Amino acid sequence: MLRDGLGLLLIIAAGAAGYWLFPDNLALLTRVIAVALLVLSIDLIVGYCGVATLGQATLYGAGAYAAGMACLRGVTEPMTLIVIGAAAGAMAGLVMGTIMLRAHGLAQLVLSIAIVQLAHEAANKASAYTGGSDGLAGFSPSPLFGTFEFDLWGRTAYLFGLALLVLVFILLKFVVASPFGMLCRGIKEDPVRIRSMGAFVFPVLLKMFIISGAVAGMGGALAAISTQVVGLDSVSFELSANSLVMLVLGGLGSLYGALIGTVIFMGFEHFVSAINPFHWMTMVGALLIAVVLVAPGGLSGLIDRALPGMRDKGGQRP
Amino acid sequence: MPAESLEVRNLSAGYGPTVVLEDMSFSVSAGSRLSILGRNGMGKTTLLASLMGLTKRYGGEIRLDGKDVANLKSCDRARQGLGLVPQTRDIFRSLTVEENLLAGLKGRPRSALQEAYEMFPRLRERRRNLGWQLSGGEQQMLSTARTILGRPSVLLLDEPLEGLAPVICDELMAAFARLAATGEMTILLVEQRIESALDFADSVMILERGHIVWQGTSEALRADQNLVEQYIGVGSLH
Amino acid sequence: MQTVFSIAIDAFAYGMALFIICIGLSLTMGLMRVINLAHGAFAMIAGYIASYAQRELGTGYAIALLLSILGTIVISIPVERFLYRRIYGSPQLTQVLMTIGITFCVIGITNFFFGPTLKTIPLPASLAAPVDIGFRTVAGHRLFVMACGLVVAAGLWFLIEKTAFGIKLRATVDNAGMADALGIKTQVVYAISFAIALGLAAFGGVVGAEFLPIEPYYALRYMVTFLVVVSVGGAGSIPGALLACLVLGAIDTTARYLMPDFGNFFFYAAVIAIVCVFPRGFLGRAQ
Amino acid sequence: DTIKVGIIGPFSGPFALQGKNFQAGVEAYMALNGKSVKGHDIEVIYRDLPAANPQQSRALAQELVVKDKVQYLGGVYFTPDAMAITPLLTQANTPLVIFNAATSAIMTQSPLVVRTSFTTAQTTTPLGKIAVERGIKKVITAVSDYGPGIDAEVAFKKAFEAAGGQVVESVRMPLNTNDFSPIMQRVRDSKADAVFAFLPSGPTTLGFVKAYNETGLKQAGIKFLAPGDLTQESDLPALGDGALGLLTTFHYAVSHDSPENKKFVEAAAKAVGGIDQLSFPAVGAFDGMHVIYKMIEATDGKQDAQKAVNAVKGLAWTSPRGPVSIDSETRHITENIYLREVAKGADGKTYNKEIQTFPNQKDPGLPTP
Amino acid sequence: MSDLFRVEGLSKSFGGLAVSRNIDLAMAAGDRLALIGPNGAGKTTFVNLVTGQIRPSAGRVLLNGEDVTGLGAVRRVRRGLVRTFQVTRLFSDMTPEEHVTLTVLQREGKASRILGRFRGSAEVAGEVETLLRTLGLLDVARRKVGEIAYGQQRLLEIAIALALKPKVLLLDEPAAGVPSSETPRIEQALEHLPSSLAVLMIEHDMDLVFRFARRVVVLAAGEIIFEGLPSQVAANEKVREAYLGNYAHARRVA
Ligand SMILES: Nc1ncnc2c1ncn2[C@@H]1O[C@H](COP(=O)(O)OP(=O)(O)OP(=O)(O)O)[C@@H](O)[C@H]1O
Ligand SMILES: Nc1ncnc2c1ncn2[C@@H]1O[C@H](COP(=O)(O)OP(=O)(O)OP(=O)(O)O)[C@@H](O)[C@H]1O
Ligand SMILES: [Mg+2]
Ligand SMILES: [Mg+2]
Repeated sequence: MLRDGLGLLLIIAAGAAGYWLFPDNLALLTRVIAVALLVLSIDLIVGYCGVATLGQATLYGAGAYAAGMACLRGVTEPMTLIVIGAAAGAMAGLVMGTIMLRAHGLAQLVLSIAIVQLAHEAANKASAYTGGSDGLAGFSPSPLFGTFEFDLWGRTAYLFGLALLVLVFILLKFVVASPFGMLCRGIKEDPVRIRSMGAFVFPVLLKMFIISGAVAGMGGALAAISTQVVGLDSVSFELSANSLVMLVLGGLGSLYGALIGTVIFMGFEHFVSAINPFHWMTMVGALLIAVVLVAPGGLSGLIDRALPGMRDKGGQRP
Repeated sequence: MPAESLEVRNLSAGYGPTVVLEDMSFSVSAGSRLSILGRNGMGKTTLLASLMGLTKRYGGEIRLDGKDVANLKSCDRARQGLGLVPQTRDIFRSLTVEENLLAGLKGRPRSALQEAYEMFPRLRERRRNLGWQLSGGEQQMLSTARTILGRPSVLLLDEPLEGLAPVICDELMAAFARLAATGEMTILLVEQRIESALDFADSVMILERGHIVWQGTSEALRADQNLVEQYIGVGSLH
Repeated sequence: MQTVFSIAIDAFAYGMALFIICIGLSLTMGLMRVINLAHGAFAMIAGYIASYAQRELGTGYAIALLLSILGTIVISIPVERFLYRRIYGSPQLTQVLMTIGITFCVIGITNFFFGPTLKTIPLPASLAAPVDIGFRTVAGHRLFVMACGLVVAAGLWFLIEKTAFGIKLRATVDNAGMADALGIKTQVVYAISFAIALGLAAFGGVVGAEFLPIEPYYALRYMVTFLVVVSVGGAGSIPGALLACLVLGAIDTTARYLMPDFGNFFFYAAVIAIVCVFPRGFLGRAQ
Repeated sequence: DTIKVGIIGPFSGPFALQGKNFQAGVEAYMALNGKSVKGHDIEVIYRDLPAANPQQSRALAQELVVKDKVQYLGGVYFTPDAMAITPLLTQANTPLVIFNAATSAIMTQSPLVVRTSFTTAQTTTPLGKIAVERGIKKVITAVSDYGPGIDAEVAFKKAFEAAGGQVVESVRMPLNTNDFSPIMQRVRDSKADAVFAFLPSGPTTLGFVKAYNETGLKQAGIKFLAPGDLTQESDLPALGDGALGLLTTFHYAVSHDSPENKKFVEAAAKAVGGIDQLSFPAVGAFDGMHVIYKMIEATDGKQDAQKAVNAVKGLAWTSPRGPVSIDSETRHITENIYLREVAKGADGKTYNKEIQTFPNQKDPGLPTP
Repeated sequence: MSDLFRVEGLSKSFGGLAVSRNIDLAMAAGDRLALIGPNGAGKTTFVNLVTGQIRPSAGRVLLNGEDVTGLGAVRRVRRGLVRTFQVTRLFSDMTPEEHVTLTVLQREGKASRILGRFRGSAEVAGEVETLLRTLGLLDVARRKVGEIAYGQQRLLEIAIALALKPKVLLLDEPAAGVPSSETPRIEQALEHLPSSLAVLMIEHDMDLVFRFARRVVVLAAGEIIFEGLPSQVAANEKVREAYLGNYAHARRVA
């Protein structure tokens, strides 16, 4: 309990520090928050349930497009848009979960890829609604509480995103520490065992898919609100794969790991691509290799080792 | 390869940061039979695994016929003559029974498989089945047969009777005894069925929390009921 | 009718090209249990070597092919020794992280040294010429690819299922600690298998270059295709991979002929359907 | 003082070559025209956006404006990325000069956008007339299924049918098509006289042209028509002799014969690292820098986006591609479109040979006043 | 005597191999049955069939008079048909305490609650502690299962099964890997089970079998070859030949 409080304080402090230290990079930081929500949502099903996915952007994109289309049709209140995004993500999660949970392991991974590719293709085809490959543009959310504009400087978007992230994080903390969270961890290790304890596996995982979809959908909606355009990239395999890489980088099965991974990956990418826009890819590759060599369990494992007291009890890594 | 002697000096080993065995020394002469006893979690498995090179070693020597093998990787130790039948059986689940046996041949001709099938006729019947399909006892037979096929000069048996029907247990112990008697193998046996273990061994070693707390002959241990109660548990010997 | 035959020939050639490139990956993923996302990167390296050998050194196609396979294996040795060896037996996602990292590095480095343009591997006249097969002409290299695919499939199947090395490899993968304890030199086994897998990647990269042209982004561009094919076939199964390549190649080709606008829909819908019916892929090994 | 210009483009990733050409164009312009305007030093800041990603695009633009304090934004390869930047421009008081992104709609999103590249409709339209002139009556179109591909299909169909031709079939191919032989089979079955194609540059183009040759369509006399993106100079070596005879229309060929182009090619080839890698985005960037220089001149270094944009409306000059001007209504570039044929030069290398000129083409996709 | 549990004509074959042939067996409340037989006789398969891990080729399984043959494994567990595994199946990353807590919560239908802490009620905690104490696992209760000795893992398997409060308990070699000094713990735990419970135990440790069982069934090659009192088993020639071997003359049984 104490530990969780402390962790939360740290997140808020880091968020505030971002606001004061990088006032000129708030659009980037807002993007980090949106992706962090996506990565958190992946952690829920990969890290806590052991369901491999390379298609999570389906859920993120569902949220983004839903928010964008709603906004274009006159629903411009930002909080409502977030709720719409969450609902769309949750629905997409329900569908995706129903399909993906039919298979296991590698086959499951491939299902997730097939789903995201289909979703991508569908979004491309339905250009009357989604703008196709040119992107969905031309909508603008109304000011938050009627006063704070989503403007060039991106302060509103950032603080709004940060508040959303903290809220979601607290809720997820409860989710993973609940009996349900523990059940998911059990399923991750051995579903046969869980069945012989008398628990159905499918509904539990499906529930987690829905929660995960809602979180990813909120991330998508936040992105749509803050950039006022939704592109096909938000339902792409690339985004799914990148965010999975961020999660593994940070450490699976730990909510902090998801945040750390996102911040480090995107920060590093931004930093090196600004220094050398032409060859940053090599350096990102080197970073990933280095992390596997030094901290195979992800970066949050390093921090665990450094600060044993800070361990995230809700989900120890394998 | 004829049986070889085994000498362990100041061996310390464990898993990751935990040290399970501390400063352990003992020796077994060529062709003899040693039983290792001890309660649950006292380090018997760890000892055999360390001899095979499957745990983390913190120090000490392991001499096979005088040659120190402690710095060798486990495949090289296997080539020097050590052979382990692990407690967890560790059969290759995705290989057939026959392929499992072939994997243990260590370069001997394929015809040697007959030895295994003679020892366990059940395996011959099941030779086309995949490892994971076998029953618990069949897996145990396979694990034992696979290691013995490699003709180790020092055989390490970790609870080889677990899960086997009594009728087979007796035959198997007899087979082990024969192998030792021909002077082909030195055998170290960890076994929970103390009767069988004492019947088999010429000397006995008791482990407690990673230390050797008693060493002697089977007869001496049989004679000392107190000792048995202290280290192994009440009512173990009838 | 002629159209049907014609499409069938195209589908078969495309499927075989996919097979040659993917089979090495199926080996790494199914037998060595390494999710090697950098597989395509090695195929690409081979392509660059072949292209370089032909254009700069002026060697013939056959020599270039040989050089590229050897070169790729030589390059792979230190990579295996210092990077891959660290992730054998690691959780799959750790492997994903490492191999994506390797892919990024390879892409970055190729871009730096060879530039971002496409590289071609000129075909010898004998393969470039169209061959008349009665009802239509087929490019010679397509027939060559089909033949190569069949030879590779047969050879590899024999190696893995019927030789002592195959048993050692499968034993090592199943339980490396125990294989080690039985005297199998697991590191050597791994290194050799890895070299074989990458040699196949190299072979596929060069032979299949007419289908999947060589450029720095090769590895990322086709990663999904490779992963899908291997998994649908069932990782580690050679007949499975062959079947998957032929079935998916046929679906892809036919769908693109009949309804090109929805080609991808059919492809991925078929993948979903197949996986739902065969959750381990066509002929997956029990894990 | 120093005036900063922020350039957003794909400097890494699969489209890195196009980004490199942006940079080459910019550097060539600065090498030829100096690094300062009226005493204001000019500093260019590059930001990498490897693939279409509007969110990142917006973040980069915002950072360039707010943190780096650039007064001008330029570059942008993909349409959605441009769309994500346009809402910021007014507040940022910054004009955006588009070096590439080729959808008409961008121009209507903000009054502060100027384009020095082309639109797909603009480069494609003349092809319709040419086709009919060359006796082609029936055409099958095959385009990649994404924005520019559809633009090209629509523009060609309109122009071709207006000139009296007939589009017998329209095929849209998924972007990640690897094997084009089934498409070629369709082309053959359609009994058309020619195929009109549009694909993004790179491996797919190569595959398409190869399949066109290998399946015998070329021998069968079926013509190949396309906008010039397909035969951009950097892809020609890979296409090899298979490309000989392809007909394309485009606004720029590296081989364009004019003194301006000679100077440009020399400077840009040096910047990009070899003439082999030089391609059309470089000229968009070169002219983009020209427009930006003119804007700086007009505002004398003060940040006033509207004034800067107004100053270049109607601006006309001679670009390496020929005479061009900025349309004062649409802020889109008016330029010559050339018909080219892939031919073999004296050095044995293939190049785009300009054989016909269509002067002063506007973007047909935008309402003309 | 009304049967709590009954199987009728249960058969199963893998490929050509008939592993269970027409097995009939019934157990009443309070029954203590030992199922013994040579390796590969089909004992584990029998448990798998009964608990629904695999589907029989023919036959029925009845629990409390209800036909459960068509039900999945989970539903059977919820109706009180509980098993342990011959090879431990545990979550190596969790502690014994967490295992048992999760099981208790699941039994009470609270395991999929999203709201509420895992270690919520004192009641659950108390029950968990009692169970762990009975099986002597209290001092390793908070260590990861992956780090505790195999014998202790076997005990935890039993603890989990007991936490489900089964009506019929099927134990697949509960003492395998548990040293003879520790088997009394298992016996103790079994002795304290409510008498309404029917227990079937598969075991190769004959000492344990004879102390525990009130009835013995011998399975060989998929068929029941003997059913009767423990005192009669050793005397049966067929059983001796197929299974017991020297045990029959050597030990004090008979
Ligand atoms: N992988 C491991 N990591 C950490 N500690 C371990 C591991 N395996 C075993 N231990 C610890 O080492 C000690 C010795 O275990 P070992 O398995 O050697 O006991 P054993 O005498 O063979 O017991 P048993 O009779 O149950 O087989 C135990 O306290 C156990 O908790
Ligand atoms: N899936 C399967 N496919 C093929 N054969 C199988 C399969 N499962 C079990 N068998 C075979 O069925 C027979 C019975 O197996 P089972 O596990 O029921 O034996 P058991 O009586 O429990 O033996 P043990 O005492 O050794 O555990 C064995 O010979 C085994 O090889
Ligand atoms: Mg042990
Ligand atoms: Mg069994």
